Amino acid sequence: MKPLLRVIEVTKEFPGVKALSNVSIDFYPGEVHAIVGENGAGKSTLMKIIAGVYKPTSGKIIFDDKECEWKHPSEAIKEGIVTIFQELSVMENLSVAENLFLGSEPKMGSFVKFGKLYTSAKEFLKEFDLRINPNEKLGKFTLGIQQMVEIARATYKESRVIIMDEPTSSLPQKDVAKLFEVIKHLKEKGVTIIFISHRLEEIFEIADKVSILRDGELIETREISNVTIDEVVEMMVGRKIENFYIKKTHKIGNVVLKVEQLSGDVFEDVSFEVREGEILGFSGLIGAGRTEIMETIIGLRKKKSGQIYIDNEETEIKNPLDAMKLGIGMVPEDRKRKGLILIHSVKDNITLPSLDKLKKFVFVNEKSERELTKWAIDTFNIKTPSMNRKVKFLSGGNQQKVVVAKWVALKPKILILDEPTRGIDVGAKTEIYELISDLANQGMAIIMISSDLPEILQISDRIAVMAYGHLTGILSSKEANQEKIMKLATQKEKIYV
Amino acid sequence: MELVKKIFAVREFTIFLVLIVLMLFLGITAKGFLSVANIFTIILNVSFIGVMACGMTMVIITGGIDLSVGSILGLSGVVMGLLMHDFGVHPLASVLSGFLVGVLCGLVNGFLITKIKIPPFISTLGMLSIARGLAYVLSGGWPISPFPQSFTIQGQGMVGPIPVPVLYFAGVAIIAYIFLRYTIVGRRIYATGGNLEAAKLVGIKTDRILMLVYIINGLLAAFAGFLMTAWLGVAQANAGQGYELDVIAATVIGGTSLQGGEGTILGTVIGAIIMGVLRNGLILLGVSSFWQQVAIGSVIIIAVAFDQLRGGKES
Amino acid sequence: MELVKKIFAVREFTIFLVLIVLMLFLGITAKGFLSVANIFTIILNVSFIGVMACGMTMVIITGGIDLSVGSILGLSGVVMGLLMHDFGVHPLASVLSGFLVGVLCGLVNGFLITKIKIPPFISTLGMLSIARGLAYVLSGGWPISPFPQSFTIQGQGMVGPIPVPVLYFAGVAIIAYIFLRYTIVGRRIYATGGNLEAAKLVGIKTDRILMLVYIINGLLAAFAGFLMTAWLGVAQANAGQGYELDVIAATVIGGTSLQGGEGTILGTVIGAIIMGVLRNGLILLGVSSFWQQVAIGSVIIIAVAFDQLRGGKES
Amino acid sequence: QTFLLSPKSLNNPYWFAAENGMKDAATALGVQAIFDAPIEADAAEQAQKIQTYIIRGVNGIGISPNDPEAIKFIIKTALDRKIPVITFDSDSPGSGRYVYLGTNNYNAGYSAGELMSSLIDQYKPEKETLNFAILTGGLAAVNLNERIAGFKDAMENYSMKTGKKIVYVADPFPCNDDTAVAIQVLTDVTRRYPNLDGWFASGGWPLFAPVNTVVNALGGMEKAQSLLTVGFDTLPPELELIKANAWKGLVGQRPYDMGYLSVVVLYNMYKIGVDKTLQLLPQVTLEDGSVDYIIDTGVDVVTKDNVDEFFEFANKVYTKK
Ligand SMILES: Nc1ncnc2c1ncn2[C@@H]1O[C@H](COP(=O)(O)OP(=O)(O)OP(=O)(O)O)[C@@H](O)[C@H]1O
Ligand SMILES: [Mg+2]
Ligand SMILES: [Mg+2]
Repeated sequence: MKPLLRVIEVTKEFPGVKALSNVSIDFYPGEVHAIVGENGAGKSTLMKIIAGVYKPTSGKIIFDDKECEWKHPSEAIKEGIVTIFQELSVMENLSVAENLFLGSEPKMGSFVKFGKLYTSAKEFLKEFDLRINPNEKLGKFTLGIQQMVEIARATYKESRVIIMDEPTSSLPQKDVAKLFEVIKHLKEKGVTIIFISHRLEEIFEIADKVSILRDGELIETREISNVTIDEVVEMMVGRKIENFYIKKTHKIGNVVLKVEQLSGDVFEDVSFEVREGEILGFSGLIGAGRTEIMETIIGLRKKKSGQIYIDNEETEIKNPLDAMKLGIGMVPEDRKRKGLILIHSVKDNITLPSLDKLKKFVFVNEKSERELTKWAIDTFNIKTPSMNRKVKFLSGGNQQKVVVAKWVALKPKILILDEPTRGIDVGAKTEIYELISDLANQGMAIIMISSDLPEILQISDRIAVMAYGHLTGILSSKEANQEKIMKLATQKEKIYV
Repeated sequence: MELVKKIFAVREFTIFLVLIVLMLFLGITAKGFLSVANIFTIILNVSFIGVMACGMTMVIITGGIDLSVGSILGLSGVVMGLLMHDFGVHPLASVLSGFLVGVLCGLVNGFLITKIKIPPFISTLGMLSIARGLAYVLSGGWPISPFPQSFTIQGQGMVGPIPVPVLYFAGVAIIAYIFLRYTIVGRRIYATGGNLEAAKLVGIKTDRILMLVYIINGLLAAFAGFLMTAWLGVAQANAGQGYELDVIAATVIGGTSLQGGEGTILGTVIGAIIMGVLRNGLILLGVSSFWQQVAIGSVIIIAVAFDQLRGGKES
Repeated sequence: MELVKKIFAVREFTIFLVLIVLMLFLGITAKGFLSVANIFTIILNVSFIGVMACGMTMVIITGGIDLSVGSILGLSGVVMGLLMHDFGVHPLASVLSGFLVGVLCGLVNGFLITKIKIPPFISTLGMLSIARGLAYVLSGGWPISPFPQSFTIQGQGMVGPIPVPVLYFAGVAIIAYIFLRYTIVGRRIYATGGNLEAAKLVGIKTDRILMLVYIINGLLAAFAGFLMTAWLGVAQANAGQGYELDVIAATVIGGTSLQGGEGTILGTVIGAIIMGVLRNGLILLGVSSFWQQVAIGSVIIIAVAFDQLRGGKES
Repeated sequence: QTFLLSPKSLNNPYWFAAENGMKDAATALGVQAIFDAPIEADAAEQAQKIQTYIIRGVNGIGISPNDPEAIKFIIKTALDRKIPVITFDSDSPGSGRYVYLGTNNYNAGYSAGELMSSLIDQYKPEKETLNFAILTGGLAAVNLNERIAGFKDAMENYSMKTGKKIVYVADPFPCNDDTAVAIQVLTDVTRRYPNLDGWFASGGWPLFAPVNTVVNALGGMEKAQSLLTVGFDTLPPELELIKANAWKGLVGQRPYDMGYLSVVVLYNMYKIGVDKTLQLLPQVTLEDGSVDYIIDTGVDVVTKDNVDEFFEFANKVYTKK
């Protein structure tokens, strides 16, 4: 069989960084080809070159035996190369339906056929099991849903190649399964799928081949059937990783945060507590309301009823500043919207929450600022040419590390982490687990939301499970397993309209 | 009940309510306000700003701004005037040449913004200065008149009780409404304003959209220049000076967000009419000229505050 | 080599280069341009705009805009003038009262923006109208003068070859520079403009930051009103009319992004001086006023384009 | 030798005549003359522009100040550098300028009031109460405010003489020096006050529009003819209005003469010295007994009776050369 898409000796340089050097990969029709590598290895850059977003510094792309020099992403799309980008490309100001069909709206002459648009959108959403109103603005929904819409949009288009750059980063298992069904279906039609994920189990479940990138170089392309996870990891990191994270037990102390019968817009009657030195995991399906609970606790959203106790004292938290004063910090799920100031430097982002600690009279102490940043870059292994680099020029995973780092640097009493390992590579994940575990050992109370079941099982002392706005159960780590969690996560019917 | 709710949910509803309240108030207190002739005079007076505001709405939806509309109005008016008056060109040809000038100015704006990546505020500020300067250079600052009647009738004529410029304004608004609301290109304008990067990634040629929008805006500014010149019967280099703020105000009062991605022509038209009603009404009320400015500023703020309060509830 | 690279990397460098090229060109072609007296005249001429641009930089860094600065300048000048002239209040007390007026206007702007959530463009547009109207109401349209010498000396005096307003401008710029660049609050201003939501989440009281920034801006507009009134020796209700666009232009030419989150006082000062150099140089070159407008518009665009081309390389 | 004349603004065709006068004089004398100002009237910008010309180097300056006070500092700067300064069209008393050339704006306004009085006698002799509206450019324009003050004083005198009541329906309506706005204001106000007897325009803005535009704004020909209307300046389009009987009277200053004479005076100051020049000029003794040099260029009062005399001259001087 002839390859459909060939990447030949592609090199890409950014100022100060060589993102890709001499990478050559062939993609065949009907195969699922995974690309793996550490954060900043160059995966997204390669995809953007194929999709016509970047021009390679040298090398070429051959598609269907023709050399292509895309001037604009639309040209690649016209040829049938459709991409789900790592940084979501949805329009929050347009309706769900319009987002679904963006760029390929049903039309009559130059007019949009709105009737058709909404009816097909409805069918489509049903197919993906998304119970949302297609007339609503997409901006109203959480990241997980936006990601599903983006996936749906890509699969709807007539395509010959679909690139999926970390499509599952904020999807829970159920939706991942859904996506895999779709992928299998596409594969049967002969579509080539390029699939990127940091969840290696997924790769082994769905991919036919895997290409490993390290520091912008292609290490190898292998059939998935004759390679093991350990080998892949070794090739990614360039050395053997012996000690995967092994769960440690922490000394658990007094209750620091207690939530009683808390209700908000999309959740009801939620009660739980966290103790010093404890890691409380939160699991559940997309839109279960986990994010909203946490945002309510830190005062970003208004609560409807219920009480919050810190150190056994009832508190009113009206805004995040109150929360911070009480020692609560939160790593938000949506790094672009809530976590980072993309146009500011790595340093400015990391030190922002800690400014009060770094002050000299009313001035910023720039020396301690640099020290703190250096500590964070080393600890989290953030790949950046300098601490003054704007965050927007970092790879997705490295951006995520910056968000986590800026909160850890503050060392709050209670740390809420909402999908903290979204898009972070295996090696770095292990380090983050270690770090979280250390923090707990130092007495910090930690709440961690994650849609990654193995992760949650691995790290938590207890696991709270949410379903459709209700807390359906809290399991201790000993009794918890995947089946039990899934069962709790699908228990209730939805409460939102 | 459902219907009422639906009406309330329409984005333009509150601002429309503001307009109605304002008109009722003036109808009761200001003598002659609610006469047919007065109403049409108000719309006539805002038709120039209104036409430009339709283009501005599109520009602002893409997240941009165009400060040069007043100057384009002036320049295109002068060009039309000179051609007709000094060179004896046929009125129709002169008007079309004036439009061409508007399109060219828009093209340059679009080019600077998309290709040279100069922020819209700066490129159009530069154009504001350049187009105005050219208008002065061409006319030497001298008012240009008279014009053939076939030309002035476009501004001074009446169809029944309705002044012709009002009809042109209505025409422009309706076309713009349909264009933005129902066509593919219209929807892409929203998409571009909602998230430029993302729009590019899903294959929308955002540069073309932006180009188009600034060209339309230039054309509509020239169209306003045509209407104003025909209405006044004289072309002057300083025509339209400072109108950009009025045009943008009409647009924003009508609910278009300067962040981009949001806004409708219906809202803009209502916004423009509110401005006209205010100006006219305050004169009719006999408010002193000194206090009028204070009143206009306050009402603009109150109108938008009112809209905000409703909007606030929604989100 | 390293040093050269570093200098090139400074954001303000290109715009500074533009200034230098412009000055060299004018120094060669325009008689008397490079004399000490002329240089200080240029800075004197831009000192009013420059002082306001320092405040505007902060406002724009937060992602806002303030259109009311010109009106605040006019109103506070009138208030100072009336107190001194009509009520015989001590000059110092009068000036402080004028500052208070500026602070109040800024406070209202800030309140409307943060509490009522009216977009900055509209709230300050309303304030533009209101403050200007009040200036007319208070003064009745008549110029107010004369003033005691202890007052006018602040605008007309010289320290060696340096006009006093230039010293004030320098003082304001230096304080603003240190404030934005080195203090915690300064950092928070950038953060608020860079990403409001993210800033809120780290416990920054963004509302307070915004309030503060509009108040500072109002104060600085009043300060410019003080300087201008003292310099002219007369307070006029229409002083500063239309300056908002010049002030914003100076800021944006200096590299401050209207998207918020970016900008420096150094850049703004250079931007303001470029505008002054242009105005002055074109007169010295003997360019006609009409062509001057065309030239100013073009140079603004070219300056920013040049900056953009360098910036483009970076990303 | 180069002389600078700085009018208030460049966007008012009124100044063309001054510029033409200046040019004719400069040609006759074989000197350079520059006519420059901010495009829109602005006191601070005018001062800044003149300051730049002082640095550039000129041999004499004629100024029509936007504000009599705001220009004093600049005049002093020029005088300190031995550059003679005169004022034209508008004065800046006490500034140290050597000569003022022109009609006092207050007096010109007063003439307009007298013209209006005669119109009342002519057209509405039996009416006891008369309602007037005033149109102005900007509410803070000093020269316009002076004209309005002169107009009102003349009307007041007339009122005292005849016992008629003069009512102003509102404060002056500003049009921002914008013809379109001026026409809109004319329309709105004329409709709002049906019993309006007349209009006083302190400048020419609405009158630059063609006859039928103005007639429409005034509510039709019949209505227009029933209104007592007095405006400023005598530009050709304004004269057309008088001819068409759509507007009743105009008071024009003589900008051509001002421009011409300004250059002549400045030239003499340069050639034979300031003192000798002043000796040639008529002296005026002010109320406080001091001596000043004021050349009154007078005003033209135009009505339909004498409009024809002005046409040719107006067409000659009010053209851009
Ligand atoms: N637009 C850009 N400008 C400058 N540098 C960039 C840009 N985009 C990416 N880079 C750099 O190129 C390198 C590769 O980034 P890329 O996004 O391809 O990594 P990735 O493999 O997708 O990582 P992740 O798993 O974190 O998404 C990184 O060092 C990144 O900092
Ligand atoms: Mg990536
Ligand atoms: Mg979530």
